[in-house]
Amino acid sequence: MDTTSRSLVTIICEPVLEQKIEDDLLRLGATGYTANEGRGRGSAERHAGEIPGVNVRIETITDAALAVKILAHIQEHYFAHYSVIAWVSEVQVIRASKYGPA
Amino acid sequence: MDTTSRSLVTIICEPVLEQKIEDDLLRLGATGYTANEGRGRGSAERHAGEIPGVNVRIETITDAALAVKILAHIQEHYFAHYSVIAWVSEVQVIRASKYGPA
Amino acid sequence: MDTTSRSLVTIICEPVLEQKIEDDLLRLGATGYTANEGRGRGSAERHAGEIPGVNVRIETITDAALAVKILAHIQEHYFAHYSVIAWVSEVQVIRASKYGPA
Amino acid sequence: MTDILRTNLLNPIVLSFALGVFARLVRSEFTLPKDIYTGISIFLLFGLGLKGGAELAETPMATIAAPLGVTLFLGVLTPITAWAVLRYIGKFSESDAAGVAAHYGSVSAVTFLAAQQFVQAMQVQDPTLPPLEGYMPTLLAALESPGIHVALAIGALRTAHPEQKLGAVLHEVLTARTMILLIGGLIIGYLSGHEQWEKIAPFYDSKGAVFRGALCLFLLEMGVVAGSRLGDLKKVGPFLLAFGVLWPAVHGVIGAWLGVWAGLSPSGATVLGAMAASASYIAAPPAVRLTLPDANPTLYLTSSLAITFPFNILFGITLYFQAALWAAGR
Amino acid sequence: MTDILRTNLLNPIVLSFALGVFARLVRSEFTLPKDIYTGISIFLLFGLGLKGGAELAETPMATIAAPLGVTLFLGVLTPITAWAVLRYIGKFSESDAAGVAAHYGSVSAVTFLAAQQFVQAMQVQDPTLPPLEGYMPTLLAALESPGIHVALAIGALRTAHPEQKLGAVLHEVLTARTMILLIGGLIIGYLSGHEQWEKIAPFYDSKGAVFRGALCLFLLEMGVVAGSRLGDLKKVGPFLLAFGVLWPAVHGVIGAWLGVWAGLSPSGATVLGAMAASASYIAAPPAVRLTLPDANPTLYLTSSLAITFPFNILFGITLYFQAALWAAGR
Amino acid sequence: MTDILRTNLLNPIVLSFALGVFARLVRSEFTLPKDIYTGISIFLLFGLGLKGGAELAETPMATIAAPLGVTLFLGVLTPITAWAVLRYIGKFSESDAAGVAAHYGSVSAVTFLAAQQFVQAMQVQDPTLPPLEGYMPTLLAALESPGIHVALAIGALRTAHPEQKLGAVLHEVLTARTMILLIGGLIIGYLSGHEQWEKIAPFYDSKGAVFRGALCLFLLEMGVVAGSRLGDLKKVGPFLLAFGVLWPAVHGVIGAWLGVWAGLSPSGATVLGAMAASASYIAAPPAVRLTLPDANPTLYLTSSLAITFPFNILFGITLYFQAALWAAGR
Ligand SMILES: Nc1ncnc2c1ncn2[C@@H]1O[C@H](COP(=O)(O)O)[C@@H](O)[C@H]1O
Ligand SMILES: Nc1ncnc2c1ncn2[C@@H]1O[C@H](COP(=O)(O)O)[C@@H](O)[C@H]1O
Ligand SMILES: Nc1ncnc2c1ncn2[C@@H]1O[C@H](COP(=O)(O)O)[C@@H](O)[C@H]1O
Ligand code: NA
Ligand code: NA
Ligand code: NA
Repeated sequence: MDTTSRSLVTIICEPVLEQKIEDDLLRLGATGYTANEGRGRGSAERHAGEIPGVNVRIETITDAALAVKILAHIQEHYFAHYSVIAWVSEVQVIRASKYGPA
Repeated sequence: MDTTSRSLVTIICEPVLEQKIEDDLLRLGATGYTANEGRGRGSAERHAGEIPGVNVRIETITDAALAVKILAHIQEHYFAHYSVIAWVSEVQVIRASKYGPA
Repeated sequence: MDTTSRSLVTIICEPVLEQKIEDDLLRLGATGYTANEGRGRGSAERHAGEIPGVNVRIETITDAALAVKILAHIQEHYFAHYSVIAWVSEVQVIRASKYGPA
Repeated sequence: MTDILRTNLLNPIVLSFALGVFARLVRSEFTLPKDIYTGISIFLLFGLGLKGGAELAETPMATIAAPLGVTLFLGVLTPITAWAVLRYIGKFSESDAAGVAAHYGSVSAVTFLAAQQFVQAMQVQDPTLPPLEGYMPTLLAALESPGIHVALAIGALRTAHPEQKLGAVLHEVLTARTMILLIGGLIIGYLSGHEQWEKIAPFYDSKGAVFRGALCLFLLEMGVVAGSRLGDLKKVGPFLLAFGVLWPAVHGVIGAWLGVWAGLSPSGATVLGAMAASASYIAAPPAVRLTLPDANPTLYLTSSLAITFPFNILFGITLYFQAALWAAGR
Repeated sequence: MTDILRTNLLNPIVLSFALGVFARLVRSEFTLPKDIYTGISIFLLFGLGLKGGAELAETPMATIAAPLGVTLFLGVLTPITAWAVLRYIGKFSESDAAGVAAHYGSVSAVTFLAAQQFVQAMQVQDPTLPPLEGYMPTLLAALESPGIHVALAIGALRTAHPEQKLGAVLHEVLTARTMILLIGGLIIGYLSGHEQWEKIAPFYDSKGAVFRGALCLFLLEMGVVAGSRLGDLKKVGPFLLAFGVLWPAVHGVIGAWLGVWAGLSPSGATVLGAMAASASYIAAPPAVRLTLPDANPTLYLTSSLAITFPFNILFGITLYFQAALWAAGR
Repeated sequence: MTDILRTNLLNPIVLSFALGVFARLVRSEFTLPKDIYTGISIFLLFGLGLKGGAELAETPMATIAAPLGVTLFLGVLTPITAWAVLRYIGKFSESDAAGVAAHYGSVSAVTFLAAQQFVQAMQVQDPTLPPLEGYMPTLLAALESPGIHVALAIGALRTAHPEQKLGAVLHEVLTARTMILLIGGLIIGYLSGHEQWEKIAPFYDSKGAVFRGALCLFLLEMGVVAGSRLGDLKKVGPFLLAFGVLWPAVHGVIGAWLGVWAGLSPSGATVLGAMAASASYIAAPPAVRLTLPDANPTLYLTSSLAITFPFNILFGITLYFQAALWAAGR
């Protein structure tokens, strides 16, 4: 069975940004995403929520180029003022077609 | 401290499949798994649940060979009709013995 | 946009250890962590909680050296008696400074 | 009829459902937390069972035999008729026809509750109406699963699924939350009897305010869920749209008529009609998903949640009440 | 006054808040599960709306016109005064001033509830007090959003944010949980009327014990949340500390006075004062976060949750009650 | 005795537990959402505390002194006897003996509640029984933590754990949910007094239906949890099986006897006996897990949850009641 290399982008952000970032992802060309709740601690605590430390973890599988585009987008729009972190790792997927052209 | 390379298989599926896939994993030889709830968006929306978009994220650490076997199994049994995606990445573990023979 | 390579340490432990391990991480020098609930199955079932199988997934992005230190710490203090597993993978981050000196 | 309809439409329970739909339409992020939603449904089902069981303990077997028989008959009839219509008139695929039929063969507990509230309101308006039979929850439990199995059996016989394990599904349906709580509650209520029930009644209080109030919250979320499916109405096509309104009506009227025939009060027959007309959206979907993977969930979820459920809540129940009155010659 | 204060401080609702703060201070892991917290707030807001709507149905437009006008006036006045003080006396940045002002322009539903409980207790002690107006929840709904928009508009006009989409925020605020439940509840209560409300009242029972009991649990968690912010008190500086106590007091007294002037009973005026004095910590924060990203959340969350909310619960409400009595010449 | 037993076994609370076990045995996926489970336990504990505090406010110190002393004595006695039996007769390892002993030295709030319900039922049957002391929750709070510390101290003294920080554990136990809610509730109830309690009683209503109804739901889940541990019964060996039934019985009879001796009513003594007999499964497990990592959780969780808890609920309480009656010479 042949697997293809893709990029897994993981974004951790404060809840207020979830909808916005998810929309950004689809607009930028991601074919989908998976999100779930988490809690965390970081250098800043700037969450705008009654309950501090709660945040959202968003994952999306994309091709390498889009991954870079996403990171750049996050950096440009959110890093300055929001509690957001993001990273990329390389993963092997099957039916790569699902995640857009390589 | 010596670490060993293992495969981390991540499967995201609709809730109705969780039990089934978890059983498959153990039957195929995985020594364990970790699952948690998430929500997501993808190309298809075929969840059979009152609440759309809810899905489960299952992770299992295995050796490379089993990882391939698992992906093949998922592809063969679930891709056709279910909302499932899966990917593999390489990770470094300690006490590798825990995850079966390399 | 330039990304830097960092280590993503993932720890899965029984709930009773969450606070302790999170404190350990910060003490060892991690700049932050993200945690969320999960459920799982492994070789041992030694959770001290009413509800069996519930556990916590803790992620922290660090530099390579600290990652090894964390794994060693976990191994030394928790492996003997607790339900804990941990692995490391390599990821690409932006604003690497956030995760301490490389 | 029109003012009965008005009374029904201006009921907080129905209006809460409308509010939920509205919230979804204006793309509000409002939703009841999943666990609260589950918690309320557990509360409602368990309370329903306990109450029904306590009542059952005071009901002679003879009284319930006929209604129970009729209920089981409906459990076999409705999935078959639904399947036949979808397969041969609607030209649905084998799997889709069986999949949707499984939903209409089973029952929606919330529709049952709404019908119960409706007839209780009617009794306030017309005290001459005989009271609602207390053992109705028993009938609800009886109608829950047979229809699913009949439809899935049809589907299994006429298609060949590598995956399908009917045994596993049978187990899944019989041990589903609804069954455990409803049948378990019935047995507990039956064993501990009326006096014990009285001691916890105010908490569950299925006749009264607590139950009704919790139902409002539940329907608020049901509205959100149904609302989020409205977009799929285009996808399911005109036939299923028509089916989702007309066929339940047919089942409901038959159910009400058979109920009277079996000796139920007009109120009881109305509730039985609503049960027959309702489509399951909790027990059936996973069972169908696992047994008939190639059946399209959008079809059965949209028709049961976004078409039939609202129809029954808004108009159906009133219709079945009329049918029951007419059958009872009132 | 002192024994009124004692009565208020020895109230289970207030003490529950104190317990929550204490739990946090001793670093207890105790916390109400997030979904339970959300569930209770949904229950309280929806019940509040339903009750208020049923009362509204019996209130002639003429009666409510003036109070409603005054409420909307407060919705415009309070954010502007708060902003001016913070910007020009406190020398806060444009974004911080507008961000904090948005919170003080809106309202805290829990403070409203606490004030309602307070005046009900006062009426028990002094039966000659006219009863609290039943339509107060309508005023609560009216005060929820205007202040947020006024403050955000100020902030938007005086800063330039690439990100800011006021439209999106307007939508977000208007479709927020609070609005859906409160206004939706009001409409449902209004349409279904008093008789229907009576049938579900015991479940929501906003006058009575259920409501009060649930409020205790809610304040317990509010205490935990406020307690977890106490550490930030150092960060926000002396000015905001003083502002968070003094300015609500000013708003509260103005609100109480205007309430009496608009024809509200002393009880109603007290509740209106508490509304004006209170700072939102549910609707405002996300709106501000999205529109004014460079406003520091620590400032507005700490001041509204850890300073103003406790102040109002512990002392403010008693003060506004005195102001209302004085304005009413009692 | 046998019909008292029947009454107890046919109680909805007990039957709900049985249903939960059954659901697990038939491998049903049914379970109460974790947050709902936590929410109910918060509700029960806080209500228990509030009620107990209000009662305490009316209890002269002299009345409660002796019962309180006896309770604390039991808190020291039970962990030591349990430890000695396990270590020297059962030949358990130091850590396992101390770990299990910590559980039997503490108390299960749900067992307390079940006992309370039981004696209330008995009072209905025999009105000559003096009423249950209202301050029992104070004794519950007093018995919660000492036993854990005694057992952990024994374990710590006789083993050497690098990890163990008794201080941290002391803090953890004292600030645990149970303590915050129970003791916090007691203080709030005490400070705000009976009149205030009356105003929220219907919501918590620890004597009445609401409490009992919520308890049913809670025991349903307890049953599921206990059921999921039944498989471990093989693992724990015959000695612990016998210990888990016999030793609680011994503790319970001693507790009931001492209760009467200290001046408690037969009802109060029964509840005290049930407390002494019960094993903690909320406060103790994490404390033991952190202090005695090499103690095997399967041993202490299985014995407290799957052996002793059901035993007490099904038979123990009835036995302690008999012991109390006998000690009281009735
Ligand atoms: N080094 C890290 N590793 C993993 N997660 C982190 C790290 N730093 C921050 N986070 C997550 O990102 C969120 C925001 O971080 P910050 O902006 O530093 O407050 C935190 O709440 C954590 O959930
Ligand atoms: N590109 C993607 N990245 C991350 N998760 C995805 C992606 N595509 C789909 N998913 C997840 O897989 C689930 C099923 O996808 P689908 O079968 O396309 O509906 C979705 O609900 C998402 O949670
Ligand atoms: N092979 C594995 N892959 C993923 N997660 C695992 C694996 N083995 C164990 N786990 C997780 O680690 C927890 C403790 O494992 P154990 O100590 O083996 O009981 C389990 O509950 C799982 O959540
Ligand atoms: Na049906
Ligand atoms: Na305000
Ligand atoms: Na004990």
